[in-house]
Amino acid sequence: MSASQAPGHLAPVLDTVSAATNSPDVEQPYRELGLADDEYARVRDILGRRPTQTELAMYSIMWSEHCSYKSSKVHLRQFGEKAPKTDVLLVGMGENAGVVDVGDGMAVTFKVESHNHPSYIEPYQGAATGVGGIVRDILTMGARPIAVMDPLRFGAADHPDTKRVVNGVVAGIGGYGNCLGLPNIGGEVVFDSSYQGNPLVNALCVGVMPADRIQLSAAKGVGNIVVLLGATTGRAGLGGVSVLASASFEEGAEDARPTVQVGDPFTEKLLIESCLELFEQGLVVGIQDLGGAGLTCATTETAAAGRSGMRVELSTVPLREASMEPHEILASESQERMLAIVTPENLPKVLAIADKWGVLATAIGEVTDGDRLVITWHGDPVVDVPPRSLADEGPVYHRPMARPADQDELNSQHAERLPRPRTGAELKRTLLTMIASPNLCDKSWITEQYDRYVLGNTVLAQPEDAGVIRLSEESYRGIALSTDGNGRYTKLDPYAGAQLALAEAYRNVAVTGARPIAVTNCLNFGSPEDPEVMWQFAQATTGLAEACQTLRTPVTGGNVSFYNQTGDTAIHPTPVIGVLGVFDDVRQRTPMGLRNNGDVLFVLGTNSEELSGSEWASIMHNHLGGRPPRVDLAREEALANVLIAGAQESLIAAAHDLSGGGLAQALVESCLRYNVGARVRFNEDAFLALFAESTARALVAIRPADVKQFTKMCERFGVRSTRIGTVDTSSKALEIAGQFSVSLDELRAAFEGTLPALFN
Amino acid sequence: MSPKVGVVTFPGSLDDRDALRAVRISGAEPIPLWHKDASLHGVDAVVLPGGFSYGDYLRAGAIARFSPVMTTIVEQARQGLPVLGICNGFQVLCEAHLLPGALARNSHLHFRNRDQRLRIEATNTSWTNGYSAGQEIVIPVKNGEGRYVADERTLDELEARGQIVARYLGSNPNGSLRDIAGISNEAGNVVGVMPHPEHAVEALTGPSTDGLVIFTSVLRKLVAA
Amino acid sequence: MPRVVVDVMLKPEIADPQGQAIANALPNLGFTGVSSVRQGKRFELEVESIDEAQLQKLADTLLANPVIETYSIRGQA
Amino acid sequence: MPRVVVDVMLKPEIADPQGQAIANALPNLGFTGVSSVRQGKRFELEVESIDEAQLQKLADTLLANPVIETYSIRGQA
Ligand SMILES: Nc1ncnc2c1ncn2[C@@H]1O[C@H](COP(=O)(O)OP(=O)(O)O)[C@@H](O)[C@H]1O
Ligand SMILES: [Mg+2]
Repeated sequence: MSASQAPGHLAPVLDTVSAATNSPDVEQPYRELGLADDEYARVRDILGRRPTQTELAMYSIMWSEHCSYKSSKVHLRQFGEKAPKTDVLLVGMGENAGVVDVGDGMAVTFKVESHNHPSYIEPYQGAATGVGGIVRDILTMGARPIAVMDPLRFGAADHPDTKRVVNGVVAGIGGYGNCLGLPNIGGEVVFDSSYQGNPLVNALCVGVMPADRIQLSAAKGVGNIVVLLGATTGRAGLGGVSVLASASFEEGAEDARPTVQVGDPFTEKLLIESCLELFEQGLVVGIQDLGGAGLTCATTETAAAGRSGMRVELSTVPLREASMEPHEILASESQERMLAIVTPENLPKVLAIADKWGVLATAIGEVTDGDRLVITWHGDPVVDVPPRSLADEGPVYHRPMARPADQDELNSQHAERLPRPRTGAELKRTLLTMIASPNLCDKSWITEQYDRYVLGNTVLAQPEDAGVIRLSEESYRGIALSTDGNGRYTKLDPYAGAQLALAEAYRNVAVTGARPIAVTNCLNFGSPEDPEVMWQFAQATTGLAEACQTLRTPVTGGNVSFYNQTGDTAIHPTPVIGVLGVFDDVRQRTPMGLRNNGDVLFVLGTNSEELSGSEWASIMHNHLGGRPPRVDLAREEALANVLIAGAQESLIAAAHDLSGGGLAQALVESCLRYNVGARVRFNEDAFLALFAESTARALVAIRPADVKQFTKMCERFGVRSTRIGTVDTSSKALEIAGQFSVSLDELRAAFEGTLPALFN
Repeated sequence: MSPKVGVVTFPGSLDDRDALRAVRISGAEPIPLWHKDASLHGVDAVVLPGGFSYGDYLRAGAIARFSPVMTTIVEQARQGLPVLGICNGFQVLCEAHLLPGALARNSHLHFRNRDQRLRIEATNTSWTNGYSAGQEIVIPVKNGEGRYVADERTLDELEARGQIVARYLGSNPNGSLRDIAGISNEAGNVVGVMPHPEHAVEALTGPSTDGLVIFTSVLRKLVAA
Repeated sequence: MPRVVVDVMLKPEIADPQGQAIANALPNLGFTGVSSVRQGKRFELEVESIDEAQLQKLADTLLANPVIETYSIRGQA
Repeated sequence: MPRVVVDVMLKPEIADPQGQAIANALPNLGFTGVSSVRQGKRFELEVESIDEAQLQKLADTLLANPVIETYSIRGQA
């Protein structure tokens, strides 16, 4: 902290490249900036001198965990190395987001990212800017963003601070996404005290573009112009580098330096429309969004990707506060900005399009020969670096790993030993308690705050298993998306937990009839400096990479979020997995709700006594222990084949996957969707039938006339189908033969009352 | 030649493409209009679509009503041009004083998106003549500032003159006075509705196709004229 | 540069759910003695030169909606 | 009953997109001479009895978000 307390010891005048060359011994606050001794030594080595203050700021940002993936890189490699060969992948990991070919000349890009820490400090703005950031990632690929999703994790629902966070986060996601005109088509809401001081706010965006119009970030072509588009640059989100503040800040102004960004969705909407017009007219050579690390990241990454040099005059950047210094301009995380590389001939057209949309556009530099990024401040070089040393050649760590000391103990506490409900009345009470619990209850108090209709292509959204979007009004080609993640399963077994998250998202997509083709992920973990967390991380990435290989769904991109902890305690390891599926004809999608009287209900797949990590153990016994349900990817695939073929042949009237809360939860949701009753009978133990969480299962409703053909199809794909009952549109009740009957009104009251009561 | 229906895009308009699609499905020719262009390019009717013009930052519709295209629309609406404002468009029409009253923040303070039951109260407007009086329909509502407010006298006048076009049934989604979901001007050519008929024109993507009648109504009116 | 402040409040007869929500929350948070809260907007304008009439018009047509709101204009040091 | 006014504005270094959007629109609407607009909130409280410290706390926890906003409290006739 010495630097901020005694700013005088920093060079008071502009620290230029020549000043740095001439004063090699000036002490620099690299440790305060988060650089290790050997990292600082490497910087000096790369430059052959000490870095300028501005360069130091840039290295500290680009070599941070967030930007360099230094702890995760060695593990993430597996996603590439073990990637299944598919011909749908047009752009793989490494670009801003992966791109997959969905046919009909269209390509889809999608990615999930975290905005966890800002959302705890200022929930509304943190969540809002999280949406803004991921939308720009998708835009950068050349795509029109067409939908968003929001996997969320909060602390205990009844904790006094949770209401603040939930209300702010949900309003922020809605406030930004609604104003951008992007339908919200799904997400997750999970409450668990492990997220109390560290909620997880992940945001997913999906976009579509002509397959031959993919944009890349490379700054190519000597003499091409570097154009900054969008909002002005302010002292926002300076975070770590604020220790470099020089005397231009008065005493005590430290607190005033905001780490909070304020989102401006209106500007982002205009930025989107103007960029899309630039793409359509073929005016862009390369483009990159400004996210974390702002201009630092955008200039170094575009130059590095283009294997070019670049020259930028910083004083041309439109500022919110005239007193900003070079390192602040470079580190600013002001939102709603993009960096485009355009040819000099096209520059007037680019500026005209920006003007049409009321978007600020400024030429700030040019692509140069060679491989130096030179940044000047009123003509004086303050940065002269090889861009790849910042963007690609950051440190890589093999962090120590250790299986948690209490892992065996945890795994030995099986939930299968817990006392179970015995009578029909007890089962009914259990069911009502469970569906009213914050994790299993109806989420419409949240999802009603999101626009699901805008753009007019939403085929399925909340509360369906996956969001489904029509891509083309001519061919009716469509996509389905689901995100899933189960921190409790992953805590019990990170390898299996990551696979279970993938399996669930895959299943949710398949249930709608879409064919799963690609994966994105957001890996939310504790501190990588904790060997036990690192072990969890390694297990989870290996599990995910191997499951993706088996299911032939490559990981196309994602995000790692470390340092998620409340006090010293890490969150449950929470890999959130997003799966993308395609429909040749989206009119064939299968909805979840029961509708037709007399339809026959089947459970597909096999149930067994698997209760550890389950919602039942958690809600009814506040218990976490044992081993999560067994992963069986071959069965997941077989189940998906039935669901996809069944949809294509119009054999399935309704389908709903089985996951948290087991069959009981699926029955309740399927009945309440259109307020239709069902009569069910089990040959096995009713408690296990209702609440066990064995995987690779789904509930389906089949018209009586189709039953024979459907069961034959199940046999053909090797999927077990068990007839459990029928749909009854007149009863207005869910009846479990020999156990209990409960009216839909009673179910609805329990299911829908919880969130309004907690958060209104 | 089928009638032309224009849809205005303001900066921040969001449901403009949806409105264009609805116009097309209804059988009219959809014509995009741009806020800076004062010309209506010969359209026979105009839709002001939903969205967040200018981010809704000051008040919904407050800035959009000053755009060049609005000057023309106000003029021609006074001479009988059929104009429909949906959600943000309704807000613009109130701000432009083509319709009385105003739309204020929802009483529960949340943005709310749900499938809403409505009753059509007036079938003599340019935009609702295809419904039967008292018909119940379901179309999506989605807004944060959808609470219709006006003073008592204005409300009484609206009732008396049959200018209340639609009312919410079941629970009122935003605290709108007298459950008002839509109103018209006295002549019936200018209509503002808070719910979104353009999101209920296809069975695949909407909760119903009840919204299509709004767009076929104006077509009928134009063809008859 | 001179600064002008324009305060905009909902007319008293128009319900103000935001103010109401705050007023309702007060007792639970241990604040007593506040009988009503109304929430409005405050605009701070830096003006180079603008005459009274222009300012009036700005407030009347743009910053406030006179159908539901009232406003007041004040100069500030 | 005494009335207290609490004005809440975004901190100067925090971006104010709302004010910015208004400022950008002004020239097109024919208003010149305004160089910047910032939009904040104004709360009018009717108080029966509340001490200074309580009021301060109220403003600090409920009316303003100190992470991004500043406030000022004034009594009013
Ligand atoms: N934060 C959220 N945003 C949008 N949709 C959500 C959110 N949380 C849950 N949903 C939706 O609510 C429905 C039920 O969620 P959930 O029970 O988690 O589904 P599943 O168990 O099938 O993954 C799904 O349609 C899901 O997409
Ligand atoms: Mg599901």
